Amino acid sequence: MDTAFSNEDLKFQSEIRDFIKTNYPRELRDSINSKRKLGKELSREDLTAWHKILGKHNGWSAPSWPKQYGGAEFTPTQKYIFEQECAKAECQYIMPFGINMVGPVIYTFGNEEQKTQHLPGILSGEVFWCQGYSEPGSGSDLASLKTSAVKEGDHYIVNGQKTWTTMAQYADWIFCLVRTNPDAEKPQQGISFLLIDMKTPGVTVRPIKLMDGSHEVNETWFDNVKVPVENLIGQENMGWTYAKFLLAHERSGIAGVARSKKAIERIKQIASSEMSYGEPLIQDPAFKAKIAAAELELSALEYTELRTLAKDSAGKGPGPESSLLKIKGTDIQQAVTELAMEAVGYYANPHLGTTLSNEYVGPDYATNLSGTYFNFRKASIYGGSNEIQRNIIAKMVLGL
Amino acid sequence: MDTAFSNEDLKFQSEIRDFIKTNYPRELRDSINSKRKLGKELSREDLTAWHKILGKHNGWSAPSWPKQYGGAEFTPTQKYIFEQECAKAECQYIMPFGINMVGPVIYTFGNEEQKTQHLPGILSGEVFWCQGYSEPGSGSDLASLKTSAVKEGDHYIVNGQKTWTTMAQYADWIFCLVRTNPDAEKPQQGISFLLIDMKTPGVTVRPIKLMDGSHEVNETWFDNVKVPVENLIGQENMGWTYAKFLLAHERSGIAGVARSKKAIERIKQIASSEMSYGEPLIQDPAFKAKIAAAELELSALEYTELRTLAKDSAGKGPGPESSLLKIKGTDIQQAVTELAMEAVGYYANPHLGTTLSNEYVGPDYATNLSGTYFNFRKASIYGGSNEIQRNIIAKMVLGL
Amino acid sequence: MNFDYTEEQTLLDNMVTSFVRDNYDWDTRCNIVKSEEGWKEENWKQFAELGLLGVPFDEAYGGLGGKSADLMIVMEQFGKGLVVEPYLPTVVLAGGLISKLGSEEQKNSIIPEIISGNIRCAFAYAEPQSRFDLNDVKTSAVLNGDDYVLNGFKSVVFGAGMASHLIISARTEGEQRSESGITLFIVDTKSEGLTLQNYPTIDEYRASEVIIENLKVSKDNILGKVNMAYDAIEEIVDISTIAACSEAVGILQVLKDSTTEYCKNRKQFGQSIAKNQVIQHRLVDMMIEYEQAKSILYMAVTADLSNSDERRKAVSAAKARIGKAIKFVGESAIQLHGGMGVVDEYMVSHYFKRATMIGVLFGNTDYHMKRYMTLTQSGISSSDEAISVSVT
Amino acid sequence: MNFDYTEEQTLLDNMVTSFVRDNYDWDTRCNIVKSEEGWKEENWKQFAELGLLGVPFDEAYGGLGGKSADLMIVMEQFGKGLVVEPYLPTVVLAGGLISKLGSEEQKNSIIPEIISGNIRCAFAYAEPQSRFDLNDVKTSAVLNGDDYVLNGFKSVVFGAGMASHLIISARTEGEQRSESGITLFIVDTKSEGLTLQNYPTIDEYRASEVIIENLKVSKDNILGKVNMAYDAIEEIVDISTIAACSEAVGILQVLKDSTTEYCKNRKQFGQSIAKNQVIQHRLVDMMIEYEQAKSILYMAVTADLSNSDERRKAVSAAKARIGKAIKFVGESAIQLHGGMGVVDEYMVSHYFKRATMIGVLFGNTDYHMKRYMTLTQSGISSSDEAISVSVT
Repeated sequence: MDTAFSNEDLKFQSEIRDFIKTNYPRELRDSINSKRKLGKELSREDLTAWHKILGKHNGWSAPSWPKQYGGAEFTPTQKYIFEQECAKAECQYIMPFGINMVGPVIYTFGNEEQKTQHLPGILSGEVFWCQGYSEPGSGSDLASLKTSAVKEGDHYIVNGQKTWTTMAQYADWIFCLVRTNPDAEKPQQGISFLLIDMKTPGVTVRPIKLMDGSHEVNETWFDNVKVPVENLIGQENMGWTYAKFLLAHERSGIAGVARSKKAIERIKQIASSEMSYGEPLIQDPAFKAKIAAAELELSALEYTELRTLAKDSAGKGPGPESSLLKIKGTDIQQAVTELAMEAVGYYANPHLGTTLSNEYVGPDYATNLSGTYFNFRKASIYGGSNEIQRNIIAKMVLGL
Repeated sequence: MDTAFSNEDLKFQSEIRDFIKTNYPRELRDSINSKRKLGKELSREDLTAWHKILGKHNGWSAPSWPKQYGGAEFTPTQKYIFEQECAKAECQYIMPFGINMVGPVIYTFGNEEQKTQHLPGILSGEVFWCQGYSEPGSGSDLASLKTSAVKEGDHYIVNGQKTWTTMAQYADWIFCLVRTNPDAEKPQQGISFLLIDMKTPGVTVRPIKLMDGSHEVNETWFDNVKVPVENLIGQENMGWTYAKFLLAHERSGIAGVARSKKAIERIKQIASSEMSYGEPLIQDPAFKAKIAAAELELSALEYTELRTLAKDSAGKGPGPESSLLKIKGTDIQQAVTELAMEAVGYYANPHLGTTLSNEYVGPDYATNLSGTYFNFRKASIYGGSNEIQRNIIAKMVLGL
Repeated sequence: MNFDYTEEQTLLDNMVTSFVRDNYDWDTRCNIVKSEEGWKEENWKQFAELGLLGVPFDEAYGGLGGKSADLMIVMEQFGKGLVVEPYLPTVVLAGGLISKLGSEEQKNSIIPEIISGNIRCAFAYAEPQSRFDLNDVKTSAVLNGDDYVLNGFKSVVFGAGMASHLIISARTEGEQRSESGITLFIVDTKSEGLTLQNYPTIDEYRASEVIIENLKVSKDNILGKVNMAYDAIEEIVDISTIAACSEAVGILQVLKDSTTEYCKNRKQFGQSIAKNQVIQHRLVDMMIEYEQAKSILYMAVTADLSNSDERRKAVSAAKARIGKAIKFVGESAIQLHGGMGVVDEYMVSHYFKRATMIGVLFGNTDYHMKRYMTLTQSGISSSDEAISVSVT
Repeated sequence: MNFDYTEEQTLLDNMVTSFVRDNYDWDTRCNIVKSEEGWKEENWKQFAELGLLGVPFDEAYGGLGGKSADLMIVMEQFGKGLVVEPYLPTVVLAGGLISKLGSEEQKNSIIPEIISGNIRCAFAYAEPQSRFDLNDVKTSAVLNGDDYVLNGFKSVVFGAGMASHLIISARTEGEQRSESGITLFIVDTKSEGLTLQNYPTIDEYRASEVIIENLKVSKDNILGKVNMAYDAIEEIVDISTIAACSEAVGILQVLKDSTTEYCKNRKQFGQSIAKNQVIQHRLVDMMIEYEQAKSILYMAVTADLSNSDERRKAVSAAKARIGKAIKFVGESAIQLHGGMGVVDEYMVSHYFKRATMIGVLFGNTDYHMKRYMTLTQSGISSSDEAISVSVT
């Protein structure tokens, strides 16, 4: 048993640290933080600037990708270190749709033309991707999807509606699960994996506002959209296999440990400024007990993640235990966003940055904390709700 | 809306108080408390003495029974007051098997002979009853019972095994659910309700030790037990109906509010004596927050019970909402027994009064507190586990 | 012992229920909260016509002489409709202070105006540093001739933007956190020296920051006695807390019922999601939390509120316990609604947000838990009688 | 970064696992705990033969020089078997104190005797008033010529009845709760002036009350320096706490696995109760709690225990978090076992009781939570840097 970093790991860590210090623009960080604080939408540039910088440096934009496709091919320990350092420095996190999702699918199941066409843009951050999986009504029952792709000559004609398409407003491309065989015996059969250029006529994106007023997700409509057959990944009707591969592929960082640690630090600072019953809130036994409970949970989760990584690097694969990381990770994120909201008392109320208010009120650290709490209720719902995750563990781990 | 007691209620309350003061023997209370504290088995006399005293006074041993059968026929408010006062004075509670369970079944469904034979002994406390429902393996699926009663001439021949028969070691009679028609379509059909004299040849009682070492429950075996047909309640094969009547009939006091209040008071006293980090434990923020949380829950539950009683007295019947009283009532009992155990620190450890130890150690108030905590794990299991209670509410109240 | 409404209460309940049903459907409400003003004057006039604005006031001033139970009825129904008009700030909070502390003259001149709907008031008490402590007042009032001159800053004043008058707590004496030395002033919102920054709240109500710079207030506009306002503030905030709890209980009922309904209708994997036992039990637990919340509200409403110790204890018990219910029922409602739960478009998130913000109002769960503990656990000491009896 | 055992650790793990499997089946264990003695000397001899009694001791005295990870391996397997022999009191607790404070002469004379199984020791530190505070020591030791004379009372001393020697903490100076002024004495259990009241514990281990009346102890039998024992006591109790946590994690694994198995096999309403989604999710939550408990144990075991601040923090984090897991996993195991869970006859209640009592040992969850908070939250103050960034 050994959790100490090796000398190479430590060297790697300081290399990352130096790189971030030199290359992550402070203005970018401040601008993103300030927008987020005010509940303002982040621009495409905000979301991709750091990605683009990393993309120019040894494939660091793609820590898990094999070198042959231009990735960094970090070891699990290196990935862990990389994530920790990025979180500590508050780097904007890399949109997962290209790097963690469609990229690995393309280099694993795509043909040479597809690899040549798509991988460089994903790596560099120039091409923005989004994901077309969920449909209205499908929810956790993904395989019930209805968007159809009918082959006509050398095109598929795509019709239907996707929903919860995160950041589709900026996307150049979308990877979609579509139904190519409506008569298949099981719903999982007859599904294909299609890449669609968002500029194709017939693609329409409509914003969905979340309860905090933010615009992160969209509805994406397909009305007789012509998609060249060259954009099919792998074989027709085998899309479910690629989708499952994708789900199992990239789980590192799913627990969000480093980000939650940072968040707890900030709550402690806020609670040192806020007063309650004539004492700093951080001295309030109930409040500090909640902070401590979150810290303990997070310490445990960090080691659960490390144990998973260690298994992973021993070639044993993360497996369905990663559902545990998702459940506990989002539990903690939700507890932490709630504590932050609680910390500011009445200043949880103002909803600033709306069309109805251009003035900003209250302490700087308080803005949008309730918005963030409300926004994060999504965390236990998306990516397979935490109920579904428990079903997965029950079946796959406990054999029930 | 009015929760104040009327003048009659107040008069009734002081009547009860006076009666208890005059008639409940202090030595009995002290002897029972001391045995319980030491984890010693209560004698039949301990369990019935107070019952016998009440039985001689206006039917007070049977608060809900109609006057025509010798009961007190209290109003719901009077019952509430009566229970409160008895709990406050730490009166030994009345065994429910005769008064709350078989009694109402007999006066509702029994014939005149059965009423004449059984009701007086139940009222007076002279005859001790127990309940033969559960069987090994049946658990919450009561209708799966297998104990058979085959009619031969003017007797039933009973064979089978009952379990969890509380206090069967003292019982004169047992009321049993038995299977009289093994070929019925549904398991709930073909069940009859039979009264069996425990002295009949073929009845054997074997103790079951609970995890705290206590002897409350038993296995009861029936080996060719001859039961006169006169002991059948109502009609053959209609036993499930009577059993359901019984379950719905007597829910008052199920929440145990008054007893939990008393228990919290005692915990506060213990926690005032115990020291932690150089201060009385009662000053410890974590401990006192847990006490306060239990108090709030209990205050709410008291009003939930009062609301149910009020509905009851308005003739609307308690209904399946009483499952809520059972769930919350036992939650609180378990929280409270745990707090008591926690309060005494290391003195939760000694297991005294066993064959291995005749000496008593530690503070007087600490003995058997962990035993009580362990014992009370049963509360969320018996009488339909709290999971089953939730199933009932889901179905009957929420219509799911 | 009974929890039934009296005939008058049933009438009141029906009246408010009808108002919400007829005048406050979801689309109407959405338009109101999106409007520049954030409320609808037309509704206020209706409140006046229905007599709702007079519920808690003495009959001597034209009110209905209602009690906490009557306010509970109004607020519970307002909760069910997410009614945003400033009833709580004007009628319960400011109205309560005026009834409690006002001189005959003040009461005669102001209360009928409130009841008729002509004026609205708000109470400016919180300050940036005060959090929920009513005694923590830095805003100063200094006597200068016949006027007081006020300077300071008030935070998150609900309903101030719609109010014609503000009641302001200010320090006329003593240290920042001293209970004595606090005085209440009633002023016209348009007074020179008052600046309001109005903004919407996350739950679509309206509040304001109030900047007070050399605000001159005549002695005549003091409510009650100089330096002696604290007890009344605490009492009226307590009464208002019960009203807020009532609103929360109304909201919890909607959250519980609509989530149960949603789960019955929502199909996944070919069946209603309410067939999942885990969802059933969660719905049951939501119902249990709702019933417990309602019960402890009844406890507070039927408590002897004229006894200040009983009042404090009952109010903090209710607010703390209901705060816990809000969290569980609210978060569960969103979780069980899944994607529909997190979007702005669907009703449930709005109920959740309002309930959560009521959780903060007048002190959050931890705050009232602490107050409850201080009230109930200070006097305990080892009893003289030997603790010689078992715990269960 | 790896969590795999070394080759030696794998051997150790296999050895203890085999011992439990071959010598500690359920019936055997039940007979041991019901016996007058409450342990089996034969097993102790086996421990000695297997080298288990030497695990944490320095090689210089015949030990194996093991670390916390090695003790974890032993204790985890002992937990799985509910092994009642006094390994923790003798080897970890008393053994740790002797290793830490003993003079060369003491170590040379005592440690080999422990390793060979010839003697067993127990540590008498708790007192009726002390609860979990190691600094709260009333038992007094007064110098009289070359001897100290001890008077006092020690509570719930685990393993004392099986021990040949007791280590007693006594006050040689200072106030009752002062950290300085505490001295350790090692004495023969049969000494005049020592009276032991032995009793079984609720979880079927053995403990004793120790009455000390004019017990004479020679200066030579002081462990370490006069007045200076506190730091060592705290350190060794911390190390022992990790060992207790390891035992708990072993028990939690059994509780989780056996409950999962039970639910698969137990049929009700015509099907396995594990088909109920509510039961499935509860089993999943038990597994998650177990994994989190195991993870925080690894955190503690791999922490830099030579740094006393890091040690204190890691130990209290682990004990508090594992205490929470014990409650959830233990209570769930009983609940899901239903009637089988509450009876003495079936194994699960015994695992539950032991786990619960480990929850109390060396300080319960609240106690360690408070210690953790004191260690981690004392130095926080408003940062100079503006807190200008969002929370997530």
